[in-house]
Amino acid sequence: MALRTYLQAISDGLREALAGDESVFVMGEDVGAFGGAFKVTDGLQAEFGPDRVRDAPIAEAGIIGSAVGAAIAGMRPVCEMQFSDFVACGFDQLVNVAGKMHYRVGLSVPLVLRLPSGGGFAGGPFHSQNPEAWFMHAPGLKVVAPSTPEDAKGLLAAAIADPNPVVFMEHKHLYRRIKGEVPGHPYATPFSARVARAGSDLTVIAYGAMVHAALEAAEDLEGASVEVLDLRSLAPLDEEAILDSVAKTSKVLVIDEANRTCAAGAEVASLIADRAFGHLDGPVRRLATPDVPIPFSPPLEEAVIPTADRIAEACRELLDY
Amino acid sequence: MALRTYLQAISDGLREALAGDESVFVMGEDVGAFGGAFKVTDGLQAEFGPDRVRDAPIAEAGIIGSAVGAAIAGMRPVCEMQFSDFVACGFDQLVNVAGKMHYRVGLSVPLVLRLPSGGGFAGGPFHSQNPEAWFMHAPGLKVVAPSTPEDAKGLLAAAIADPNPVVFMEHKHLYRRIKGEVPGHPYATPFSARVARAGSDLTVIAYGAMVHAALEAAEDLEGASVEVLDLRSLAPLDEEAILDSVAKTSKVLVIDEANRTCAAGAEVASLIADRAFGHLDGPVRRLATPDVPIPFSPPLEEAVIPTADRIAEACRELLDY
Amino acid sequence: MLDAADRRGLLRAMVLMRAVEERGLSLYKQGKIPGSFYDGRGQEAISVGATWALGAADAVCSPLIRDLGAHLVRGTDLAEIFRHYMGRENELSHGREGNVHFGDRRVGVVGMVSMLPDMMVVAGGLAMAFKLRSEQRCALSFFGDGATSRGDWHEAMNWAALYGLPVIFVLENNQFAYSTPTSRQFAREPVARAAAYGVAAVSVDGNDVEAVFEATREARERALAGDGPTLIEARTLRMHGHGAHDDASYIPTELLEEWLGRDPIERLASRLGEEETAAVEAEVAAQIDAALARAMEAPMPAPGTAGDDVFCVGEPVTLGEGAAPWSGFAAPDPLPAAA
Amino acid sequence: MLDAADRRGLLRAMVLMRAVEERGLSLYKQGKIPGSFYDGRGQEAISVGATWALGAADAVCSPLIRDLGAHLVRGTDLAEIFRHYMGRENELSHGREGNVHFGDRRVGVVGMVSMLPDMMVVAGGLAMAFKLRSEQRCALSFFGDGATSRGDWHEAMNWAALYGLPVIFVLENNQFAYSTPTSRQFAREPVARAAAYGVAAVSVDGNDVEAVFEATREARERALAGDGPTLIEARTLRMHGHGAHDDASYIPTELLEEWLGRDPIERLASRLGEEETAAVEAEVAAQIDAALARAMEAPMPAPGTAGDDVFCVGEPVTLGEGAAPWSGFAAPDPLPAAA
Ligand SMILES: Cc1ncc(C[n+]2csc(CCOP(=O)(O)OP(=O)(O)O)c2C)c(N)n1
Ligand SMILES: Cc1ncc(C[n+]2csc(CCOP(=O)(O)OP(=O)(O)O)c2C)c(N)n1
Ligand SMILES: [Mg+2]
Ligand SMILES: [Mg+2]
Repeated sequence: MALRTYLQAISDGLREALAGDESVFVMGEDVGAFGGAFKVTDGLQAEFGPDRVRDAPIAEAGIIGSAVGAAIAGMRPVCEMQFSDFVACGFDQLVNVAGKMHYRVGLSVPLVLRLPSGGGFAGGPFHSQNPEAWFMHAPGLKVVAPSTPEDAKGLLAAAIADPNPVVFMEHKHLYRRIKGEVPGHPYATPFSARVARAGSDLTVIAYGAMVHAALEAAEDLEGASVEVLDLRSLAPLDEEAILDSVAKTSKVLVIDEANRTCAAGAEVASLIADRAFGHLDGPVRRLATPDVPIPFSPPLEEAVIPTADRIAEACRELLDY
Repeated sequence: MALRTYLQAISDGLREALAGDESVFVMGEDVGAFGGAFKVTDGLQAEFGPDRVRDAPIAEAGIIGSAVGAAIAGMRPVCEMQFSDFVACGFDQLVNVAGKMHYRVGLSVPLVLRLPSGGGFAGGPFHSQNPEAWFMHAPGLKVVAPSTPEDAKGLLAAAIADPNPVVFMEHKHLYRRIKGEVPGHPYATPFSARVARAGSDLTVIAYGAMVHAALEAAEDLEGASVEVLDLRSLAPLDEEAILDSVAKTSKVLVIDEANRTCAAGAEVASLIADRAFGHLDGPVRRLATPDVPIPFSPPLEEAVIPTADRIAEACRELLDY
Repeated sequence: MLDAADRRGLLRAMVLMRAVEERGLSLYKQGKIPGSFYDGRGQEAISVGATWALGAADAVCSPLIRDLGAHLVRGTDLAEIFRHYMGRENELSHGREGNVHFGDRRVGVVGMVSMLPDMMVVAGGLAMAFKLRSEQRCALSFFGDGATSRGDWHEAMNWAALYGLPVIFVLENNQFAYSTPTSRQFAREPVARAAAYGVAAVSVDGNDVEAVFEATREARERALAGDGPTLIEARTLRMHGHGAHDDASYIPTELLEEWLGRDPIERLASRLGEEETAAVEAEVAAQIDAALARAMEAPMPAPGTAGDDVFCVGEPVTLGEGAAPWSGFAAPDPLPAAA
Repeated sequence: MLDAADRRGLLRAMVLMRAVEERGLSLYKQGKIPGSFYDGRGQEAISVGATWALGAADAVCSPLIRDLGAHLVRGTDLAEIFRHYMGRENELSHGREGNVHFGDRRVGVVGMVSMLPDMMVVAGGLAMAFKLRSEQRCALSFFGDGATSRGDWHEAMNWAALYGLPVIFVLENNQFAYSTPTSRQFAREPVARAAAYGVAAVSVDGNDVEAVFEATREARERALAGDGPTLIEARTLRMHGHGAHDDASYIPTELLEEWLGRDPIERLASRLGEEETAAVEAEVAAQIDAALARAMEAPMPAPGTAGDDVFCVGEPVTLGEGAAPWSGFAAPDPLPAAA
């Protein structure tokens, strides 16, 4: 075990995958000599050469589509969008070509698409988005979103080993802010939820950066026993873990950093309202970024993205219900 | 009033808009001399000329992006994707350019994007999709989905008059199957829900083609008083109408023809679970197409898209709860 | 380079393609093929000629709706194709896909997606993998004149040239995209753009199967020699409507008549002579009858299978090798017993 | 065509651009500008020269992160720009956008989106509207070498050529896309592709403001005469890192030194003489101090406004007209009192 940042954990995972499997290669804009816009791939090109750590032209459809081709030829491409926001430019290749290939014609597409996502640092409307729900709503894609360094490395390994296209949401605001103990050897983390904090009065369901906000809020709530469930995998959703937690606590708050309407949290809340109705002791509350592009100016951005304070407030209201 | 098909009502709406406002023009692949793949624009080019009813190259980003340009220059483009499925190819221009323009730089984008959508006729994985939830999850876009000829024409007029980008979901399977009385003069239908059938025991919430399946199911449910709420507008959602209906009936079934996860119905269900919890007398049930590409072969397609029978069955279960 | 047996094979494949599509059209009109129906009437020389020049390990990614011939040359089983068309149980698509949206991965064919020309980008990715692994293989992709207007066309072209990929792009310039003539799609012919990317280009008579073959053979040699991609323009005319629903009344009669005189099958047939042609036609008709009879025995898929296989479980399934008639390679048994 | 007053104006705009960006960079380092910071050091001649050639009613869609000069020439208020940069209350973006992501619609400038080169497509749409309404206006769009790899570039080029649109595309070929040299972006120079679409093209020294001006002036005449689009390649080098976070160590020192000798401001300054240049510099410094002082008075936006204006309510807001220094037109008062 070693203390690693979230970013280092992802780098480590990439390095281990490249070292361990000849069919793995990394591709994206400026991922080579420059080491990526966030330096996640720093040093990898020097270590593995320009064929296996490939700089791509600014062509998101080209990156995703050619990765699909390489994948069906037996490779395991791991691609980076420079910011998750740019995946919109390769959207069609991802949802229509990669996602449906196996169902339609039986070919596997073992492709990982890394999406540096999320806000919190004045990135503005095009460098702060959380597009995961689009891909949850696209059959054939898996979507994972680690919140800790340990899970980041483990979920990345599992994503690379998976024979299906996996969208890997890595939250930029966790990159250097979050440190944790990470095993020094390769390991895979299952695509299932994790109880980040056990509790009995209320469940807060979150993923990615919001897990940390939820944990902070839970700490603040003296006297209440708040469970925090870290989804980790958004598609597939770990329905059992969600329902189990709600059965235990009877109250639930679902958090999204993404825009509210049709977000991951909408699916989670609707699942609970359907399958855990009998256990509920209060409304299924949601806290999410409202349906607004992420504004640049810090007071505005801070006003829209859920914070620990607002999570705590929503918890208090629910606890009092 | 005249008896018109859903398709004719849309054509009529386009004709009236072209006749009534010089700034309106129609653009899309094969919409000109051919009159569109579904003949929705049939005759319009002959009537209004090739400048106002424009054949476009196969370039969905080109169509949407240039429509944005025309819109900010004061025009009111009404564009067609040949099938809604192809909107994935112009996704970025729609969500990033059109949707965020007004918030970011204050320019209006009065653009209507017509998306012939939905399954039911062996169109297969690329000619049957219902992509509306992607756009509900994209701030700055409005999304409407008429189920009747009258609403098709009225919502189209309102969409064209709206100073914002509006995604107009027109269901292909309703085109020639559904007829109804339509006023012969121009009128606008508000972006709000409509009680398609009043009832007191249970609310079925649907939109587009599923409204008809829900009405059929409601007829079949002898002895029960089933309300059918036709959402008509998905963004904005008519929250009041949804909550009012649930307050009245206490039981609710939400239908999506779209793939289940993060569909419009997830948002509707989560809204109810949050804001109408106190009124609920049973779980918030959902019936949707599972997370699978729409299969081609009729027995398979029929197995995935919600049918009147399966809606009735789900209603019965809920009524018995 | 082609010998008499090759020519007979080429004729056979083109006649087969046309006959399968004719049969398909009547099955469609009888309601036995659901959905829609598309064919490649008049364009048979392109998919047949181009695919004929490939080696067994080369990939076709992808044949489009005018390219049934590519599937036939690669060795896809005919009964399977009919089962697929009709939405019956089959190993190609399990009823999940229809019309020419299929590909037998076991013979190196990747089924197309509708979004044009996405598969050109994917073909580039296949070629990238081949090159990365120093394999002597290439990928071939078909696309229409209309598809050249889309951004993915550009990204595929740039990618192929930048990395010098072993990929062959076959442009089927049939003068129309659905109802839209090329004059309303672009101001300059796409073949002229290839040089601006650094892609070699050649333009051939698309109704001359030997010319298409020869251009592809050369492009393949270039690809395997490490000399990069080639764009082959095959000039032709779509002799039917866009699909069975389209009477193509927007195509001038004189244009159709002109191209009727250039029918690719008649052209090769006249070279081979009446007797040989008649023999091929009879052989093909018998083959189709037999295949269709087998296909008709297949049930419709069980509704319960609709949700299967959205995800792959276990080891990834990759491309296999196909028949390569010209180089003498025939995949031993492309289809398992089930077929 | 340019007279002494024009030259002075061009110098002033370039000096102003550089000085604003230098001030911006220090504000960024002081933490007064949040997020990230990008500039166009060494490329001032391009946005300034090109925009100088426009008429008042022409649209700029859009200046990119190297193109602050375009905003300055069009008449965007300087205090507003600083407020915008700092995320303070302002009429350009209301704090919703940062860095060079703004555009004053009141002076005919459409703010860029990050996704490159989406705005070229939008510019085509503006030009389409102008042509449809038979207006004597054109649209101008900037794009980088790197952006030419994306599909939207192709769709924009094809569209412009096909419809003969009054649009000018200005390629800022600064030899790099972020860290990626052009040799790893494409095999052939993009300017060579223009002809293959039917777009007129010209390549100029991007560090020569008069050359950029002249090429744009000609392109505009062509556009207004109905002769269609032009692509202007302006060859240059990005003299700073991609953004403030990037030391650009991947750019060879010799290359930087070579281009340092071609500084666009020094070049024009040497023509105008030291005295005049010093006057311009002093004038600019004073202007910036004043603008920044005004800007600093603005509060940060109220958190409660974060959700405002996602949708337009009421009549659509469209583009206005900007300053057109060369043709002598200055928008009377581009900014309302609030500014
Ligand atoms: C991206 C995309 N947009 C629209 C369509 C609908 N569509 C199917 S075929 C076709 C015409 C294709 O023309 P072309 O590429 O010339 O091929 P051809 O049919 O002539 O062989 C269109 C517009 C599509 N398949 N893909
Ligand atoms: C579609 C898209 N992908 C990725 C990015 C991230 N990005 C921002 S600037 C840049 C490099 C742009 O290079 P170029 O077009 O040459 O412009 P320059 O910065 O050199 O002026 C990249 C990759 C982007 N803005 N848009
Ligand atoms: Mg064609
Ligand atoms: Mg550049």
